[in-house]
Amino acid sequence: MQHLAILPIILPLLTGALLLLPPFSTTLARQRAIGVASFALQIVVAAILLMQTHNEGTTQYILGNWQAPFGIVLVADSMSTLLVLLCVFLAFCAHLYGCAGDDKEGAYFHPLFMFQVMGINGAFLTGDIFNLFVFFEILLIASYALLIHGGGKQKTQATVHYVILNLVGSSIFLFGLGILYGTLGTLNMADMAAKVGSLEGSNAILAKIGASMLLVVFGLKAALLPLHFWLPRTYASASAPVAAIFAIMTKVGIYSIFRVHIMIFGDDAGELANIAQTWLWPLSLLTICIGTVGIFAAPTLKLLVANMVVLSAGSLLVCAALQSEVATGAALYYLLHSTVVTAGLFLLADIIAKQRGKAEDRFVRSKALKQPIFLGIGFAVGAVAIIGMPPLSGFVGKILILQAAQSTAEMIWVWPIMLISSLAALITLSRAGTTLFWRHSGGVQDDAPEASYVQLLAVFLLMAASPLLALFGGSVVEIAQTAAHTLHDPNLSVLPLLPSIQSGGVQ
Amino acid sequence: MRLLPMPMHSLLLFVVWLMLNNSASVGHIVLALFFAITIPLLTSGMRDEKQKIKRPFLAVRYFFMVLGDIITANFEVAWLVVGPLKKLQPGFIAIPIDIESDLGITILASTVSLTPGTVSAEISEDKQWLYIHALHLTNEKELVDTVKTRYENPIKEILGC
Amino acid sequence: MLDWALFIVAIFICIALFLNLWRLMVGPKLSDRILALDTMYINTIALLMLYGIHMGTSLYFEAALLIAMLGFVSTAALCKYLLRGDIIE
Amino acid sequence: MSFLVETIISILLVFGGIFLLVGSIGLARLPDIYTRLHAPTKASTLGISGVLIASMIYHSVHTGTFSVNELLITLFLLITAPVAANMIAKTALHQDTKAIERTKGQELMETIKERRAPTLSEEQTDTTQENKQV
Amino acid sequence: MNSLIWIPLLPLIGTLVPLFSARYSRTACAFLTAGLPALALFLILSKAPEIFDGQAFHAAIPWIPSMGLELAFRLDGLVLLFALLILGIGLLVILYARYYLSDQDSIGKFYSYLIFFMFAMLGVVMSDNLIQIWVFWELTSISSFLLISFWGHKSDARKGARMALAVTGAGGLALLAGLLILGQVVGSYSLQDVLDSGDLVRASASYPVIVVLVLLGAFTKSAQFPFHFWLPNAMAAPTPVSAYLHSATMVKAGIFLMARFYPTLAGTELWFLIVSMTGLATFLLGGYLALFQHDLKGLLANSTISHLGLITLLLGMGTDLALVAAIFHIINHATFKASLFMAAGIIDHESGSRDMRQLNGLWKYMPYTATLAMVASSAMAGVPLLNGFLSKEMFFTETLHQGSLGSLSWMVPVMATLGGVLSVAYSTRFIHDVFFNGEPINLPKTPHEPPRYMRVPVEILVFLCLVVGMFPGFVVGDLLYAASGAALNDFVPYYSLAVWHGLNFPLLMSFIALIGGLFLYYNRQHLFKFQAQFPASDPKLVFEGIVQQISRRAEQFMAIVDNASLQRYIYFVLSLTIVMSAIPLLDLNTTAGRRPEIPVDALSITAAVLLTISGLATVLWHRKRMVALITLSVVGLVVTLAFAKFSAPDLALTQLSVEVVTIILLMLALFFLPQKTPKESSPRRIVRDLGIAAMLGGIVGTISYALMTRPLDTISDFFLANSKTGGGGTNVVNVILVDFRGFDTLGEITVLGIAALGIYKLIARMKLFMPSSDLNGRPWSTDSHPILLAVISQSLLPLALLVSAYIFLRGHNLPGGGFIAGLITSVAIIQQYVAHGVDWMKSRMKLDYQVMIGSGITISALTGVGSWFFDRPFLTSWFDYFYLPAIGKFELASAMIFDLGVYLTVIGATMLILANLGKLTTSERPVLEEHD
Amino acid sequence: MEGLYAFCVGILTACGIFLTMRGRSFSVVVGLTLLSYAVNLFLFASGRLKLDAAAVLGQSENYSDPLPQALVLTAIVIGFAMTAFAVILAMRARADLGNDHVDGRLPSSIETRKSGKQGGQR
Ligand code: NA
Ligand code: NA
Repeated sequence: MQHLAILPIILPLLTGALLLLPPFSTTLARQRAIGVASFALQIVVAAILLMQTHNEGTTQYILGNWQAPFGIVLVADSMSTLLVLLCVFLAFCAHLYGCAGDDKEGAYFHPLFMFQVMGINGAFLTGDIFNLFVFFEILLIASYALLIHGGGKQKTQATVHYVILNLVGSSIFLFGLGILYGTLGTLNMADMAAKVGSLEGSNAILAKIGASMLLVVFGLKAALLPLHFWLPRTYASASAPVAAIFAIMTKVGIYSIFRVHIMIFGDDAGELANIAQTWLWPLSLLTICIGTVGIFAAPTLKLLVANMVVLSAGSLLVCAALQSEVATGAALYYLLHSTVVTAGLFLLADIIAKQRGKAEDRFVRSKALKQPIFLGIGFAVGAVAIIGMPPLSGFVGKILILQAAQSTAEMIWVWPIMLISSLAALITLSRAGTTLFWRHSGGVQDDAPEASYVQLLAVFLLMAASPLLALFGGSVVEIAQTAAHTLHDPNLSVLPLLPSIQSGGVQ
Repeated sequence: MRLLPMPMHSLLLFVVWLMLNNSASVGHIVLALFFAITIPLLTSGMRDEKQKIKRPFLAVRYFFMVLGDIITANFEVAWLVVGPLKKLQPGFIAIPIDIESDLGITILASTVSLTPGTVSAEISEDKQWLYIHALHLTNEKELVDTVKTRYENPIKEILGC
Repeated sequence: MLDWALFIVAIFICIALFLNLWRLMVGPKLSDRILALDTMYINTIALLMLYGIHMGTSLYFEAALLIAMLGFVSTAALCKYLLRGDIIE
Repeated sequence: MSFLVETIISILLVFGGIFLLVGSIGLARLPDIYTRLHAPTKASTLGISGVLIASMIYHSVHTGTFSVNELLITLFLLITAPVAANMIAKTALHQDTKAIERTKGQELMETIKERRAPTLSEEQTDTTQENKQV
Repeated sequence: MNSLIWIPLLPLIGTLVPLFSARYSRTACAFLTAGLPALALFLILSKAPEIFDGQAFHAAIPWIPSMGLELAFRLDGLVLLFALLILGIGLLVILYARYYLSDQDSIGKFYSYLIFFMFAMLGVVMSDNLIQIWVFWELTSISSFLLISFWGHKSDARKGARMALAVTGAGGLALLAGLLILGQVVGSYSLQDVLDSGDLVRASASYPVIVVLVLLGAFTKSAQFPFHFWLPNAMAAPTPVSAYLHSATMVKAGIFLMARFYPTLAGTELWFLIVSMTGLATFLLGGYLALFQHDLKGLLANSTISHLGLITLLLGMGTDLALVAAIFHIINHATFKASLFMAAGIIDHESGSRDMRQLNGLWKYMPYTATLAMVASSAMAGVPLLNGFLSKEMFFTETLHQGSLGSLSWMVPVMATLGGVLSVAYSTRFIHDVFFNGEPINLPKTPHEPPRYMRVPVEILVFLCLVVGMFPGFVVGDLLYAASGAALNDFVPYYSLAVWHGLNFPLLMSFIALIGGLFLYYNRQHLFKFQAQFPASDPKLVFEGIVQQISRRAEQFMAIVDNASLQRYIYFVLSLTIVMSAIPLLDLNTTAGRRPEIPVDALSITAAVLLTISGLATVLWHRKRMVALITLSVVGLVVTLAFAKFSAPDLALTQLSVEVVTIILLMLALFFLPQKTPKESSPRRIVRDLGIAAMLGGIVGTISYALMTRPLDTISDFFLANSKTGGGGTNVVNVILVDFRGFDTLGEITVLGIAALGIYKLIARMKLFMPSSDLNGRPWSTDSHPILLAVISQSLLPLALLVSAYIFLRGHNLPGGGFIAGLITSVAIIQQYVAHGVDWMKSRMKLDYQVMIGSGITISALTGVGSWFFDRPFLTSWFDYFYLPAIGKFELASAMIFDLGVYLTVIGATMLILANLGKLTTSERPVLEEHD
Repeated sequence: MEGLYAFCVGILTACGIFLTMRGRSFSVVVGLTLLSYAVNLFLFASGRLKLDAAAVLGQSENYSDPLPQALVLTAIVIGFAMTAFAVILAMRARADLGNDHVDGRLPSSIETRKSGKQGGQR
C-alpha cells in the first residue's frame, strides 16, 4: 500500500512495455485482454488511492528515497488523485471502445494507449516541475502517435499542426523552466512555492516572465484563446477512442495552471502573487466566446463536440481566473463532468458517423440510424449534460461556477457569458440532435456497421457517469472542495511536503 | 561457431580497450578479453569476406613506411599550398591494379590518398583501375610506377595474393 | 613556453576555423562545403585537445573521439545523399 | 614538468598547428575541389596527429600514468580520412564539378564518373594534352 | 421517508411503466400507466383536509449542500391546487391519448414522456428550494421538447420543438440567474426563507435585476408578449400534449412562478409596470390573433396566450384580491381549455382536418361532442353560469379598483373589456364556424362521434365547468382559499364567490363584451381583410432563419480568425509569449547583475562568429535545403564545443551524437521531400516574422544574460555532496540522471520508445514519391555502395561497439552513460546501413527492435520496482564495492542495470526508425528516362 | 563571456523562430532544431557558466551546477525524439497530401478557398 501513489504511473508503463514483448505482443486478443485488465486494475488502484488520500490527507511518494526538494516526489492529494481516477476511468472506457475494432486500424494501439495514460497520470501526480515537463512530453508524443492512428489525410494534416505547435510550446516550456530554475534554484513545486514569496526586484521580474511563459504553454494545452485554434480540427479528426482520451488532455493544461499559477504563484507569492490572473481574465472569457461561435459554425457533430471542449476549457479557465477556493472546487467538479461527457460524445459521434453513410456526422439529411434508441438516449444524455441542463452533471458544474463569481464585477462578466454560451449550446445541440436522429429519408444504410456491445458499453459507462456525478453531487463536490482547500492553503499544500522547512523553519 | 571468428580483430579490440582506458590492470585485461571475444561473435555475421593478413610483420613494416611517406608528403603539399598556385599542375590519372580483394584495393586507395600529392578519386566498376587525382602531376609514368611498386606490391604480399 | 605554444596554436586553429567557415559559406559546390565541414571537425578535435592541455584535464578525450567517429559518419552520409539521394537504401 | 618535455610538447603542438593551418589555407586557397581535397586530407590529418601526440605526452607526464588513448583518435582519423576524401571526390565527379582548365587528363573525368575502364588509356599516356578536348 | 417525497417520486418511477407495459394492449398500457399518478393523486387528496385548515407540509433530503441545493418538497394550498391540475388533468389526458394516438405511434414512448413531464411539473410546483425549482423547470422544457417533437420526422414538429426549447431555455437561464441572485440576497435558497424575506429583497439593490430575470423566465414559459410566438408553433405536438401542457400545466408554470414569488417580489411599481403591462398586451394580442386563425388548435393556442395574459395582468395589479382572481382563473382556464383542446383533437381525429375553412356543420355528425365543445367555449367566452364567467367578473372588478397608472388608470378596464370582446368573438367563431355555417368542405373522413371513452375526459372537464360555474363556493371554495393563502403567504382578504353580485359595473362590462363579441364575429370579414394587408410571417421560419444566419456569420467569422494555417497559430503563440514577457521585462532596470563575468577569449569569439554566421546562413539559405543542413551541422558542432568549454562534457557528447543522428534523419527526409523550397512568403510576412524572431531572440538573450550575471543558490550542493556517498558515482550529472532524478530518465526513454513506435506507425502506411534525379535533374549515381566505404565501415563496427561499451561502463564515474553509448552503437549500425544498404543488413542483423524497446523500458522500470522488495521507494538505488583477488576493488550498482535499459531503448528506438525508413525504398528505384 | 553567450542564445532563438514560421515542413523542422539548440543553451546557462569545473568529483576544484546539465540532457533526448517524429511526419504529410506545406495545401489554393463559400472549420 505504501507504493500506491506510483502505481498509476508504473502500471501503465509496465503494461505498455510488456505489450511490446512476446508473447503478449503477438496477438490482438492478448493485447486487448491485458489492456482491459490493466485499466481495470488501475481504476481499482486509483479509487483506493483517492479514498486513502481523502481520509488521511496529502501523501508524498519519495522516488529513489531522495527527500524533497532534492529528488523527485509524487504528490497524492485530493486533486491529483481525483484526476487520476478520472483519467483511468476515461482510459478504460476509451480503450474498451477501441477494442471493438479501432485497434486494428494501425500498429501499437494498446501500448500507446498505456503510455498515453502513463503520461497523463504522471503529469497529475508529479510534484516536480521538470518532471512535469517530462510527463508532458510523454503524453504529447503518445498523443502524436495515437492521433495518426487509423491514417487518412485529415489525420495527417491535423497531426502536423498539432505536433509543430506543441514542439514550439515545449521550447517555451523549457525557456520558462530555465528562468524559474535560474531565479529560484529549485525544481520541486512546493519548494518553489515556499521560495517564490521572497523573490524581489529583478529576480521577481525574471521569475514573472518564466511563469508567464509557462502560462502560454499550459494555455496552449488547455486551449486558451488565442492558442486554441489547433484543437477543434485535431480532436475532430482523431479516431474515436483517441478523441475520447484526448478529452482529458486540455484538462492537463488546466490542472497545471492550477498547480503552478495558483499554488506557486498564488496569494502568498509576494510580488508575484496572482500574476496569471491579468491574462486569464479576458482570455478565458474570450475562450468561451470563441467556443460559442465555434459550436454555431461547426458543420459536423465531431467539430461541434470539439468546440464544446474549447467552451468547457474556457469555463474552467474562468475558474482559474477567479482564483478562489470556491472557484477551484467548482472547476474540479466541472472538469470531471465535462471530460466524461465530451469523451462519451466523441464515441457516440463516431458510431453515428459510421451509420449515416456518406453523410457521416454532418448535419444534413441522410439515411436513418441503425440503432436510434440507444444512440438517441446516449446523445440526449450527453447533450443535456454538456449544455448544463438538469438533472445531469452539467447543471451542477454550471451553478457552482456561477456561484463562484461572487463580486459584482465578476458576475457582470462571467454570468452573461456563461449563460449565453449555455443557450448557444442548447440551440446548436437541439438542432444537431433533431437533424441527426429525425431528419432522415427513411431506410437505413444496409452495409453500415452496427455498434458492438463493447462499444455500447463504453458509451454507456461514460454517459452513466454524468447522472451519477449529479446524483452523488454532494460527495463529489465535497471532495472537489477539499481538494481546492488543500491547494489554496499553503499549510496543507506546501509546508507538509518540505521536511526541511517543517523542522527548521527556513521560511 | 568458433570462439574467435576474427582473431586479428580480437587482438585489435583487446589492445584498443587497454588503450582507451590507459590501463593494463588485471580488471581491464579481463574486460578487454571479454570484449575481444564477445564483440567479434556479435559482429562476425556482418562481414562479407574473411580476408586474412598472411604476413603481419610485413604489414607493420608497411605501416611505418607509409607513416614516413605521409610526413614527407605533407611537407610537399604544404609547400605547394603555400607557394604560388600558378605553377600548380593538377591532373587525373588512371592506374591499372592487380589486387583483387576489396580489402587490398581499399588499403591501396587509402595509402595513395595519404601519401604524396595524390587522392584516390574512384575505382572502376571492374576493379581493374584506380583513378587518382594528383595535385602536381609532372611525370605520369613515374607516379604509376611508384604506386605499383612501392604500395601495391607489398600489399599483395601482405594479403598473400 | 607551453602557454605560448598553446596560445599560438589556438590562434592558428581559430584562423583555420575561419578559413573553413569561409569555404563553407562560399562553396561554390556542395562538395566544397562538405569538405569544409569535414575539415572543421578535425580542427575542432584539435581545439578540444588543446583545451584539455590548457585545463590539464583529459575529460575532453571522449568528445574528441566521438567527433572523429561521428564526423566521418556524417561526411559519408552527406556524400551518399548527393550520390544516391537515399542514404539508407 | 621538465623543460625538455615542455619543449617537445610545444614543438609538437606548433608543428601540428602549422599543418592544421596549412590544411585550412589549402582548403580556402586552392582553385578547385579536386585540388582542395588534398590539403585537409593530408595536412590536417598530420596536424591533428601532432596535436594528439602532444596531448598524449602532456597527459602522460601530467598524471604520471601512460596515456595512449589519443593514439586511437589518430589511428581512427588515418583510417577514415582517405575514405572521406574518396567520397567527396566521387561526389564532385558525380556532380560534374569542373576542374581548373590546366588539369591534365580532364577527358578521364567522364570515364571516372561512370566508373568505366579507361578505353583510351594507351593513347592518353603517350600523347600530350593539347589534342584532347572532348 | 416522508410520504411527501412519494408524490413526485411515483410519477418518476411511473416513467418506466409504459416502456415495459407497451407490449400489452393499449388499454392495459394506459391503465398501468395511470396507476402510479393516480396513487400520487390519492396521496395528495389524503392531505387536502389539513391543507384546507391552513397547514403546509415540508420534506427535505440533502443533495449538494455546499451549493445550497437540497431535494426539498412542500405541499401547501397553492401546491395542492397545481398538483390537482397536474395529476387530475394528467389522468384524463392519459385516457384520452389511449384513443387519440394511432397504431403507428409508440404509445409506450408517448406515455413515458408524458409521465416524465408530469413528474417535472410536479417537481416545479412542489419544490421548496430555489435551485430545485429551476431544476424541475428545465425538466419541463426538456420533456415538452420531447413531446412537441414526438412526430420528429415532420419538419414542423422539429422546428416547433426547437423553437419552444430555445425560448423557454433562454428564459430558464434568466430564471436561474435571477434565482441565484435572489438566493444570495436572502442568504438561503430555501423557498420558505425567501418567501419570508420580501422586504429584504425589495429593499436590496439587486431587486430590479432579480425581478427582470425571474419574470423573463416566467414570461417565456407562459408565452407572454413578446415571447408568445413559440406556443402556436408547439401545436405540432399531438393534441393530448396540447391539452395537457399548453393549456393546463406547463404554460401555467410561469404563472405559478409569479404567484409563488408574489410575497417576495410583488408590490412594487416596477413589478406592477412590467407584469401588468405585459399581461395586458398579451391579453389583447392573443385575443386578436386567435380571431384570425383557421387552424382549430391555433385558435385555442392564441386564446391560451390571451388568457395567460389575463392572469398575468391580474398578478401584476398587486392587490391581494387580484391574486385570488388570478388563481381562480387558473383553475377555470385549465378546465375549459383542456376540454376544448380535447374536443378539437376529437374533431381532428374523426374528420381528418383542423382547418375551420373545411370544417362546417359538424353538429349534424357529432352532436354530443358539439354540445360539450359549445359549453366549454361558452365558459371561455365568459357566459354566465359557467366557470369562466365568475373569474372574468372578478377580473373586471379588479381592473376597476386599481389606480397605479394615475390618470390613465381608466384605460385598464376599457382594455379589459376589449379583451373580453375579442374572447367572445373567437369563442363564437369556434362554435359557429365548426358546428354550423353550412356543410363540411373536402374533409378527408366523414366525421362521426368518437369512441365512448375518448369523450369521458371531455365530459368530466365540461361537467366541472358547469358545477364550478353554478356552485363555486361549494366546489372550489376551500381550494381557492387555501391556494390564495399560500400564494400570499399571509391572510386572505374577504372575497365572495357568489354567482350573482347584483347589477354592477363588472356585469355591464361582461354584457358589453358579449354583445361586442357577437357583433365583431359577424363583421369579421372586415377585420380579416384588414389583417390580410400584413405580410404573413411564420415565427418558426423566422426563428430558423435567425439561427441559420447566426451559423453562417459564425462560420464566416471563424474563417476569418482561423484560416487553418499553422503559421498563424504559431504567430499567435509567439505574439502572446512576446507580449507576456516583454511587459515585465520593461521593468527590469539593469540587465547586468552583480556576478563577475568570465573574460572573453579568442576561441570564444571564433566560436561565436562561427555560430552566428552559420545560424544566419541556415536562415538565409533555408530554401537550399542541403546547404542549410550543412550550416546546421556547424551550429550543432559549435553548441557541442560550448558545452565542452563550460564544463559539461556529458552534454557535449550527447549533443554531438544526437546531432549526427538528426542530420542523418533530415537527409533521409530530404530525399522524399521536394528538393527545393519555393519562394512564397510575401515581403510583408517576412518582415513580420523577422520582427517576431528578433523580438523573441532579444528577449531570450536578455533574460539569459540577466540570469547568468546574477548569483544563485541552488539545491545542487546536495547532489555534489551525495553523489559519491549516496549514489555511488563521481560523475554527478550521470548520478542525477540515473539516481537522484532517475525518474526523469525513465520518462525520457519512454518518450524515445514511444516516438519510435509512432514513427513506425507513420512509416507503415507511407506511400512515397521517390525522385529519380537530384536537384539539378541529374540521375543518381549507379554506385550504391562504394568499396572503400563498405570495407572501412565493416572494420569500424567492432571498434565502435567497443567504444560504446567503454562509454557505457564509465558513465557513472566519468562522462558517458547508457544514452550516449546507445547512440554510438546506433550510429555505428546506421553507418553499416549507409555503407551496405538495407538488403545486405536485413540478412545479417536479426534484431527485433520493438522487443529491444520493450525490454529496455521494462528493465529500467523493473530496476525501480526492485527496490520495493527491500521496502524502499521506487528507483531507490543500490551499490556496493566488491573485492576479487587479482582484479581488485570494483563497484556494482543497480544504476548500471537501469542504464542498460536506457541503452537498449535508445538502440531499439533509433534503429526501429531508421531500419524501417530504409525499407521503404528498397523495392525499386525509378530510373530517369534517357531523354530527360 | 556571458554577454557573448547570451548573444548567441538570442541569435539562435531568432533564427529558429524565423524558420519555424516558414511554410514548408523542412524549414520548420530545421527551425525547430535550431530553436532546441537555443533552448538547451539557455537552460544550461540557468545554472550559470563556469570554466574548468566539470561536475565530476575529483577532477577539478570547483564544480559547475550539475542539475541544469542533467535537465538539458533529458531535454536533448526528448528533443531528439520529437524532431525525429516531426521529420518523419513531414515525409508522411508529403506522401498523404502531395505537398510539403505545413497546411497540406499550397498557398495559391488558399485564395480559392477564401473566395469559396465554405469557410471555417472544414
Ligand atoms: Na368553418
Ligand atoms: Na540512492
